[in-house]
Amino acid sequence: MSEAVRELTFKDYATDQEVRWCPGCGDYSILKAVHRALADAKADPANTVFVSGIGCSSRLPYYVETYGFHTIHGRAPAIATGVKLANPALDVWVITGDGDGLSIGGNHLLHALRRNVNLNILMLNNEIYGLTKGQYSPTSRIGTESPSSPHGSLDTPVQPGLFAIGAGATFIARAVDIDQKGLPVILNEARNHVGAAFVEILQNCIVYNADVFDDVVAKKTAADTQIHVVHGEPLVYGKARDKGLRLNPRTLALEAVTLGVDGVTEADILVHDETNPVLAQLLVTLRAPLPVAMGVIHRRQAPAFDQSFVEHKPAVRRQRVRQLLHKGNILDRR
Amino acid sequence: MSEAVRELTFKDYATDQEVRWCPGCGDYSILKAVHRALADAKADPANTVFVSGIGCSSRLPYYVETYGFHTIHGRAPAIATGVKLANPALDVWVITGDGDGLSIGGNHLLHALRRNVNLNILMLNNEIYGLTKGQYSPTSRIGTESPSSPHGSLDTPVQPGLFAIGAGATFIARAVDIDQKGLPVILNEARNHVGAAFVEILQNCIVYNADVFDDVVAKKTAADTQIHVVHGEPLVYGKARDKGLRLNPRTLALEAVTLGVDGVTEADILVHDETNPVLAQLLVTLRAPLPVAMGVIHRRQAPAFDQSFVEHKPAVRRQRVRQLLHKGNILDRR
Amino acid sequence: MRGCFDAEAQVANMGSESRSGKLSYVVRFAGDSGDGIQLQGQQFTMASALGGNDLATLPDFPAEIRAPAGTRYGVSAFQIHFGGERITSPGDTPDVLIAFNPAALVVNLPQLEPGALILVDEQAFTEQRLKRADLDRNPLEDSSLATFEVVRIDISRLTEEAVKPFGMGAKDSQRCKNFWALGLMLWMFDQPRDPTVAWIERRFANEALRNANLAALNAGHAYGETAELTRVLAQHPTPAAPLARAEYRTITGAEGVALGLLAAGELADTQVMFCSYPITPASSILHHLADLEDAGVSTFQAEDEIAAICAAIGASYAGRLGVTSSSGPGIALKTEAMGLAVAAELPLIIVNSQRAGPSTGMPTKTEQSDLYQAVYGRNGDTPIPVLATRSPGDCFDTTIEAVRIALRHMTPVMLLTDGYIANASELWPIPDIDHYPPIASTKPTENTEGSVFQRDPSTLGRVWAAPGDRRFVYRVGGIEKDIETGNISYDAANHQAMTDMRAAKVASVADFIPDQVIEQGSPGGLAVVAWGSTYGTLHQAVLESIRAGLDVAQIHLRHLNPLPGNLGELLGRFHTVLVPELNTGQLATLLRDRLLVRVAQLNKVTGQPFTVQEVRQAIQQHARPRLKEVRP
Amino acid sequence: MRGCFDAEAQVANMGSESRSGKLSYVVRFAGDSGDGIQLQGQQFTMASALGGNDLATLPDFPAEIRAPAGTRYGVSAFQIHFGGERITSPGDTPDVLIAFNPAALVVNLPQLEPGALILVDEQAFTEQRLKRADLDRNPLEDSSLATFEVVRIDISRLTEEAVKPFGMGAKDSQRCKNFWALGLMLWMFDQPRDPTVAWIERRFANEALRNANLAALNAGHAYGETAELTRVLAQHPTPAAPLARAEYRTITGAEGVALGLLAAGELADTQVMFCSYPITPASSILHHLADLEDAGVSTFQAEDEIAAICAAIGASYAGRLGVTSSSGPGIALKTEAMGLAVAAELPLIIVNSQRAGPSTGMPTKTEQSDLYQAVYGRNGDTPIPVLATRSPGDCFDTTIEAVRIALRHMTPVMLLTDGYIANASELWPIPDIDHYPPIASTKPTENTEGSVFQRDPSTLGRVWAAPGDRRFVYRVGGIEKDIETGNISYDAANHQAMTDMRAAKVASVADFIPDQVIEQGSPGGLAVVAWGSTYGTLHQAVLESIRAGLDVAQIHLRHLNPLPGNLGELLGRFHTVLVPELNTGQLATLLRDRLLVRVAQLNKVTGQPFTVQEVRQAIQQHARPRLKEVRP
Ligand SMILES: Cc1ncc(C[n+]2csc(CCOP(=O)(O)OP(=O)(O)O)c2C)c(N)n1
Ligand SMILES: Cc1ncc(C[n+]2csc(CCOP(=O)(O)OP(=O)(O)O)c2C)c(N)n1
Ligand code: SF4
Ligand code: SF4
Ligand SMILES: [Mg+2]
Ligand SMILES: [Mg+2]
Repeated sequence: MSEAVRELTFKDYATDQEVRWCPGCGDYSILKAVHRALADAKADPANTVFVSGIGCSSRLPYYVETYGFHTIHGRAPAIATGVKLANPALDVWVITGDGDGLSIGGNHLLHALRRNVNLNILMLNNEIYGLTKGQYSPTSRIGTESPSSPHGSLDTPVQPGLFAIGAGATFIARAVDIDQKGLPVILNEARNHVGAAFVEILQNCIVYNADVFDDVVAKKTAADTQIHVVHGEPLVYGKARDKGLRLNPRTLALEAVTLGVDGVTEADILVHDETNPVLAQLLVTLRAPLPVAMGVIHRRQAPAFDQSFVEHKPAVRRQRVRQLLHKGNILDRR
Repeated sequence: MSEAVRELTFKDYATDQEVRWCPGCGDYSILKAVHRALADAKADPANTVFVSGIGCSSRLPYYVETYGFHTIHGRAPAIATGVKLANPALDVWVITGDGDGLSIGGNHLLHALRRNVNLNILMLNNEIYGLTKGQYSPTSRIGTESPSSPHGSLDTPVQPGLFAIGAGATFIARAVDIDQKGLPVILNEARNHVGAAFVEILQNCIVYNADVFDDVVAKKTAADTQIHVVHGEPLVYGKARDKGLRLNPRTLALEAVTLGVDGVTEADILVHDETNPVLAQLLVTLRAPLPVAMGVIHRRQAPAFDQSFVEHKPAVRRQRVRQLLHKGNILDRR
Repeated sequence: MRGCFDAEAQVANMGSESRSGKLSYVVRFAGDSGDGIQLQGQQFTMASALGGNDLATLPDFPAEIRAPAGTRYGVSAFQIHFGGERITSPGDTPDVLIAFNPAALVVNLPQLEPGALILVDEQAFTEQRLKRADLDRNPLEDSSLATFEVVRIDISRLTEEAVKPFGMGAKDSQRCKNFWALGLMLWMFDQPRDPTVAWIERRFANEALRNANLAALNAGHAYGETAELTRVLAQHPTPAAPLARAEYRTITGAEGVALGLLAAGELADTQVMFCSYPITPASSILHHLADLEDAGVSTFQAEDEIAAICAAIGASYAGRLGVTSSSGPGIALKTEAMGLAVAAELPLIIVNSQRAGPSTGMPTKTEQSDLYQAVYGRNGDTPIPVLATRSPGDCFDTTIEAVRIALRHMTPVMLLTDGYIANASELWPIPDIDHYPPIASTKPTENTEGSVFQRDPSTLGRVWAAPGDRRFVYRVGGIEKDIETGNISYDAANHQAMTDMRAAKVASVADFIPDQVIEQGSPGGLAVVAWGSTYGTLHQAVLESIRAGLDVAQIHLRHLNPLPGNLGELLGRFHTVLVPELNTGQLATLLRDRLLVRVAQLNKVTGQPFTVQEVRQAIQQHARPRLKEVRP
Repeated sequence: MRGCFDAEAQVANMGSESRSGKLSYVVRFAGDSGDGIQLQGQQFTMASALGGNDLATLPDFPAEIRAPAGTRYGVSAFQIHFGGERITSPGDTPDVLIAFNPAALVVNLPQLEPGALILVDEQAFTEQRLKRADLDRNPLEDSSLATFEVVRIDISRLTEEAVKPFGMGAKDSQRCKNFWALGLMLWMFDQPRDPTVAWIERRFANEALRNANLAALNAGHAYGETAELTRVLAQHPTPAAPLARAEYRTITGAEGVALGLLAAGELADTQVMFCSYPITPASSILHHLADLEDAGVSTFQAEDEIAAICAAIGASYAGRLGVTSSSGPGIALKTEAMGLAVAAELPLIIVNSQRAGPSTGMPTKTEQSDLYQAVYGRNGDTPIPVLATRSPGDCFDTTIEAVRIALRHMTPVMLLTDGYIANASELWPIPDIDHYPPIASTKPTENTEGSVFQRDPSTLGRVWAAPGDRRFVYRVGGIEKDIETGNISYDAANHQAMTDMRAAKVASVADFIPDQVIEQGSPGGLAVVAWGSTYGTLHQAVLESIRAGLDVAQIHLRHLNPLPGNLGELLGRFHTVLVPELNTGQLATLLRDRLLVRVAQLNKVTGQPFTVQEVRQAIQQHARPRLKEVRP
């Protein structure tokens, strides 16, 4: 195992298959970050499995030189659970989209998260059904115009992070497709987490929902529209890192403050505690005009489901089966 | 409509069908509370529909003298959505269990809640699959011994209230089956809410999970183990109403205090704000040794999904269809 | 396995009928769900088995968990057919009915024939309880039971007296009634009490309870010996059944499937992952397998049926044998995922414990109406092999056979059983697992090289490589794939080739299964062709018809897709084919489709098994008398 | 509706072939997805229609949303068959291929026959783009195109020049190429430019873009007139098709279903609720219906297919007509809920736009492989009526017929269409909705009394009462119910009665549908029996075979369950029955099952429609020459 693996570069994690997303799709950068993360982790391709559902995003496993299973729509968390339970030694990734994971697949995602199955779950959220040509998805904002909602969608969207909190997720992170520096790091944080790790990646579908995240991810303004949270560090942001978030204990809400203004000092700024589920809710629901939270928003230790499975003892197996066949009262007529 | 309806007593809301739950089942008291709530609301049986899935709990519609649809396992929220969209004038109730609503039906519940469909959803939570003879359910505590988990279940349970928060529910309440005074009131609060109202009812399955809620609901200790929350009122509890909940802004957690002890005054006690989603999370996740929250934990106004459907104008319909048939370029060969 | 029946001993027993002139009896216990009827039946079953009888049972319980006492719909019943000859059906008409209350009596009355013995708990026929059973009058007091032998015993009071010494009040004592009646029945048929004594001692930790139940059992037994009603309440010992030399146990169908999976996993040297979501009547298989990791089977209770099959598919992808189990409505939910397993060419066992449909239907009642679904019920051209079990014990072998096919051909396999088989028990010669050939799979060996999509030409099974193996790192999915590389392919010719390959794969199963045999009878006249749990009843009906001189034979199918290769030719040798089924004619469709054969149908969709009588009548209608063969 | 074809005019046109001696042509546009090929095809379709031609189209696009430019798998194509005679199939072999790049050329070459005209964009045959298409050599420069007429035009440059005046750079100008080529084709077949001009003017708000596209269109047209290549690039005007007097429009299958639902809702005076979850190729029906509440149809995009059918069932329970729509894998997910609709006796329309399976299969490719699923694919004995559409225009009438059945019998109805029909267009005589009889339902009238479970004896449809109506407050569910009261019932005889009732209900549909007719030909020899989208191709193949003197007839089924009552008798009048299907033989199964008839099969599972040639060959194999009838 060891040698061959250690020498792999991030290009070795790409398959020989031609990548078939639309030119300019955010999925390309995410794929690159995945390759990078695997290389950084010196991941063993033979012990790594990518499981996905259906959608543009779910094509990703075809492009990663590890074991891969492109399954059916919405069911990747369930199939991945089976893979992981069958062989807990594997490093199992789930690739899903906002439609795949939160529309048809919402229930399996819920249960993978609440059971805390040791999976790395990446949700590529472009707030649209890409593969089926652009209908609004469960994360589409109200008023999204699409072929199935020509005058704007009416449904209140799901918030993936809040959903994960509701599911009792033990790891919740958020990242941006084009963040080639930060994304691989977050992917490896997810990989290292023991239990279900949920990563929402804001992904740009340039064909059907182009630039829908621009207000958050546009490079020019990113320093003010995003806050990168780090455990144990104060929640500051802004180009000059002079802004911060403070808890208003009366409204139980976070508010933006500027260091030095109105007597605000660093001591007023909340320090990120990734283990606190209430802070997680506050951070995960942050929206403009407040900055949107990126990074590891929540992480806490809890027993992972797959660890609890008893190991099989092969030596005694036939004897045990024989014993079970003879369970109960026996009429011996030999 | 009016007269006949006004004269109905709660007994008129019972059907002629023999109720077939196990003697002593908590579902009986819930059924009674439903009858009571309908009578209190002077509900019109003809405009009321109860939709349920499958489970002991889901048999309830057969025993309510209104329209009723006992459907298939887990799908009641979806079917009820169809009923409500088809006729927004109806008062539509969903009856589900912890298995029906959070196991197989988790996805539909999620989407009914996030869309904010104007339904009254009652989840009869007995932390077990009753009808299929007692397997552990998604709300069963870790270690629950059951036919499918003879040495105790391993899965971390879903918390129904927290799940509802994750789904963005606009109304979340909790109640106890035997609370014949409080339960009908809460049911009518749910009924009056415009949008999806989610009510978790702790229900005793005396056959397969007897008294699992005893630590919370036992009459003797209830005053100390439950806190009945009321919007705008301080969060106090205890037989002497001398205990209360205070927010620790450092840990972002609620802590129990006693009035008069350590200088605690009523001003220290948090006042319940049912519109605050963060407080909702704090309250809904309260567990022993803290009291468990009962009552309307969260309620906020938001547009309900079903209101947004356009009304049909019958007079112009044939003309409109004819017009649509002629859409596009016409080759006139008449 | 029932072939283990010892033919010589069978002959030896002929003519050695018990004193009453019968080799076997049918007894039916009936009462409230709360009366412990099923337990009583199981104990009697165990005793008959250990007493050396062959047997078949029919538990029949209400849909409600604990239906209100005394109602008709709340009646729980347990029927057992046992005795000193080969027993294949639970019997049409009870010789003895034990009725614990008026509802239990009226509900079961239509099944009885004149002369049957009825034992009632006299005290239960109060006005209130008659009303509970929707009765205006007391049937014990009018002429409605005139054609039967009715024995009124005050079981309640007698039990009360028996258990009083142990501090039981009147109410608690009611819970021992079942053991009192069991004691009486054991006396009546001269069956051993020891197994029940042992069971009670194991079961009740509480000393008072234990002693009370033992006392009730013994009191019932003693009552038989001392009662003055001996004219009607006589002892009817049955001879030991002519069993082949073996160890025997009782087995239910659910146990049979569970044990079959345990054994198959072991024979295939493969870990089994059983993924399921509870549903009646399939859940008991899950219950039997829970916590048997040390025997190579782990269980996963999924959030729904779709997750269950998907987890099983994931397990199969990861190199364990995935198994999923449900009933009709749950199987319906699994159909999309079955297509994935077909497309990905993965082994998978799907067990369907059929129940009465459509929709929720009657979950506790049996039916054979999911055959269409099994054979035809998927989108696309998506064939999978389908097998059906015929009896509780047969579940064991058919399950092993299903696993053998799944691993040989790398395909999902549907295994059909039903609510009747799942709950019924029979006496089962415990097989020696060492006598079973190992189950081969396409797992790569040290020498396997090349692509995972190489297929064995005779089975079309591809290489079952799993993550962890450095040599086969590969990707697969539900989109059509290139027949050689496994990469996504939209090529027209490739799709045709893949479709043909999938069809040929399932067809190739027929090359590995034995020719269809005739169970009994010989060609020429009427063939009774069926599948599944009707086996036992049909066996008896055909046997009786043959004895009555009719030209009829029995053919019972285990393999439904593909059908055995010789079946068409075999049926061609009969004048008429009669297909009895507990559905509207699903095997009939299959036979017409695959063999273009004209069939007569006998269909029953009541949630109840056939009776021997019903089948005999149909045979009568279609069969001719057998002609003595004249040889030149 | 295609019966509207005017037979007299048809005859009149005979012999009036265009100058080149042909009444109709097949043109295929092919290029990158980004080249606007589908738009170009649609515009040409519109022009031909308004030019008075009959037509049939075959769009053929890649699975990828925007496949990388220049690759073989990224080729998007649009084929149209149009002209002055009745057109039923999109044509086997293009007379003209317009290829925008090397990949588009090589991928489509196998379809061409010697003599075909190939137009290529010369500039696209660069080394780099040849490599993109996996070509070592430039086919324009070797002998591989020797048997064709090849016209090399520098479309890219010519377009660039045409649009330069409007400030378009070289790159932007590429996006106008499709209009340039369209202009040339319109000139070539003498089709009107006005509809496209109007479309461009409506579509492009940006003036520069609008003018550029118009300029490109006109330049292409002018090129035809002035080009010096007239030997090969001649004008081939087609005569107007001999159409009956009517207003015509083009219609796709998806539009046909959508319009059919709108009309059916109106005819039934019932609100329609269309509940769906997107899936290829079914989504376009949802798109067409979105925001048509004012025409009586509201849409609900559900969270998955199960929620979609469940919401539709909820709507039907509440008194609207619930409709749900999906493709194979999604339909699989709906099967459990279909059982509920059967059990609850509610009307429901389930539309299946079939695609190539199994599993995800090839979503953009067509197939007819969900017939098993439609007819047999449910747990329990759960029959539902099944209908299939045969062409885009036929979708309208078949949808109305499906609604008629659902409301008459209170039953879910499965309507089968497929990816080919969904996307293909044809010329369609717009029906006058006033000529359609209203659709009756069992909605209670003011005088209706009694239970909702009263059933019309001839249809077995129960009363369709809905919440809001004080007289019928009732409860229903998926558990077996008493045949009269609707209360839960586990009674044996009742379950039999209900099962029989459900079977009889679906069987009774046959009493209301017309006898099966012979499309063309007469009994005696070979019957070509089929269903669904193969209609057009089969029509042409049979027509040509009849003209070639073969004794063959065409029978095309709309009703698949139940089959028309006279079908068995009708098929009995033929010597041989040939069943061509785009699956492995699913209708063949149905005919054997229901009619016990021996059939020959012609099966193709490539994701592509039949060609006329393929069918003609099979007919040749099975048909005898027609004998002149000798009358005494
Ligand atoms: C059972 C089933 N239902 C529907 C579909 C069609 N479908 C494929 S992908 C998709 C949505 C994908 O959305 P998302 O997960 O957001 O992926 P994206 O393409 O946006 O990356 C749908 C509805 C399907 N393939 N299978
Ligand atoms: C599709 C399907 N799967 C499984 C079942 C079996 N089933 C019926 S009820 C039930 C669980 C019910 O649990 P819950 O909702 O908690 O109801 P309870 O009986 O506890 O009130 C299950 C698994 C079913 N009827 N249908
Ligand atoms: S449709 Fe959108 S998400 Fe899909 S490949 Fe294209 S750009 Fe990416
Ligand atoms: S099993 Fe439990 S939940 Fe069901 S009826 Fe009995 S007591 Fe109630
Ligand atoms: Mg998406
Ligand atoms: Mg429950």
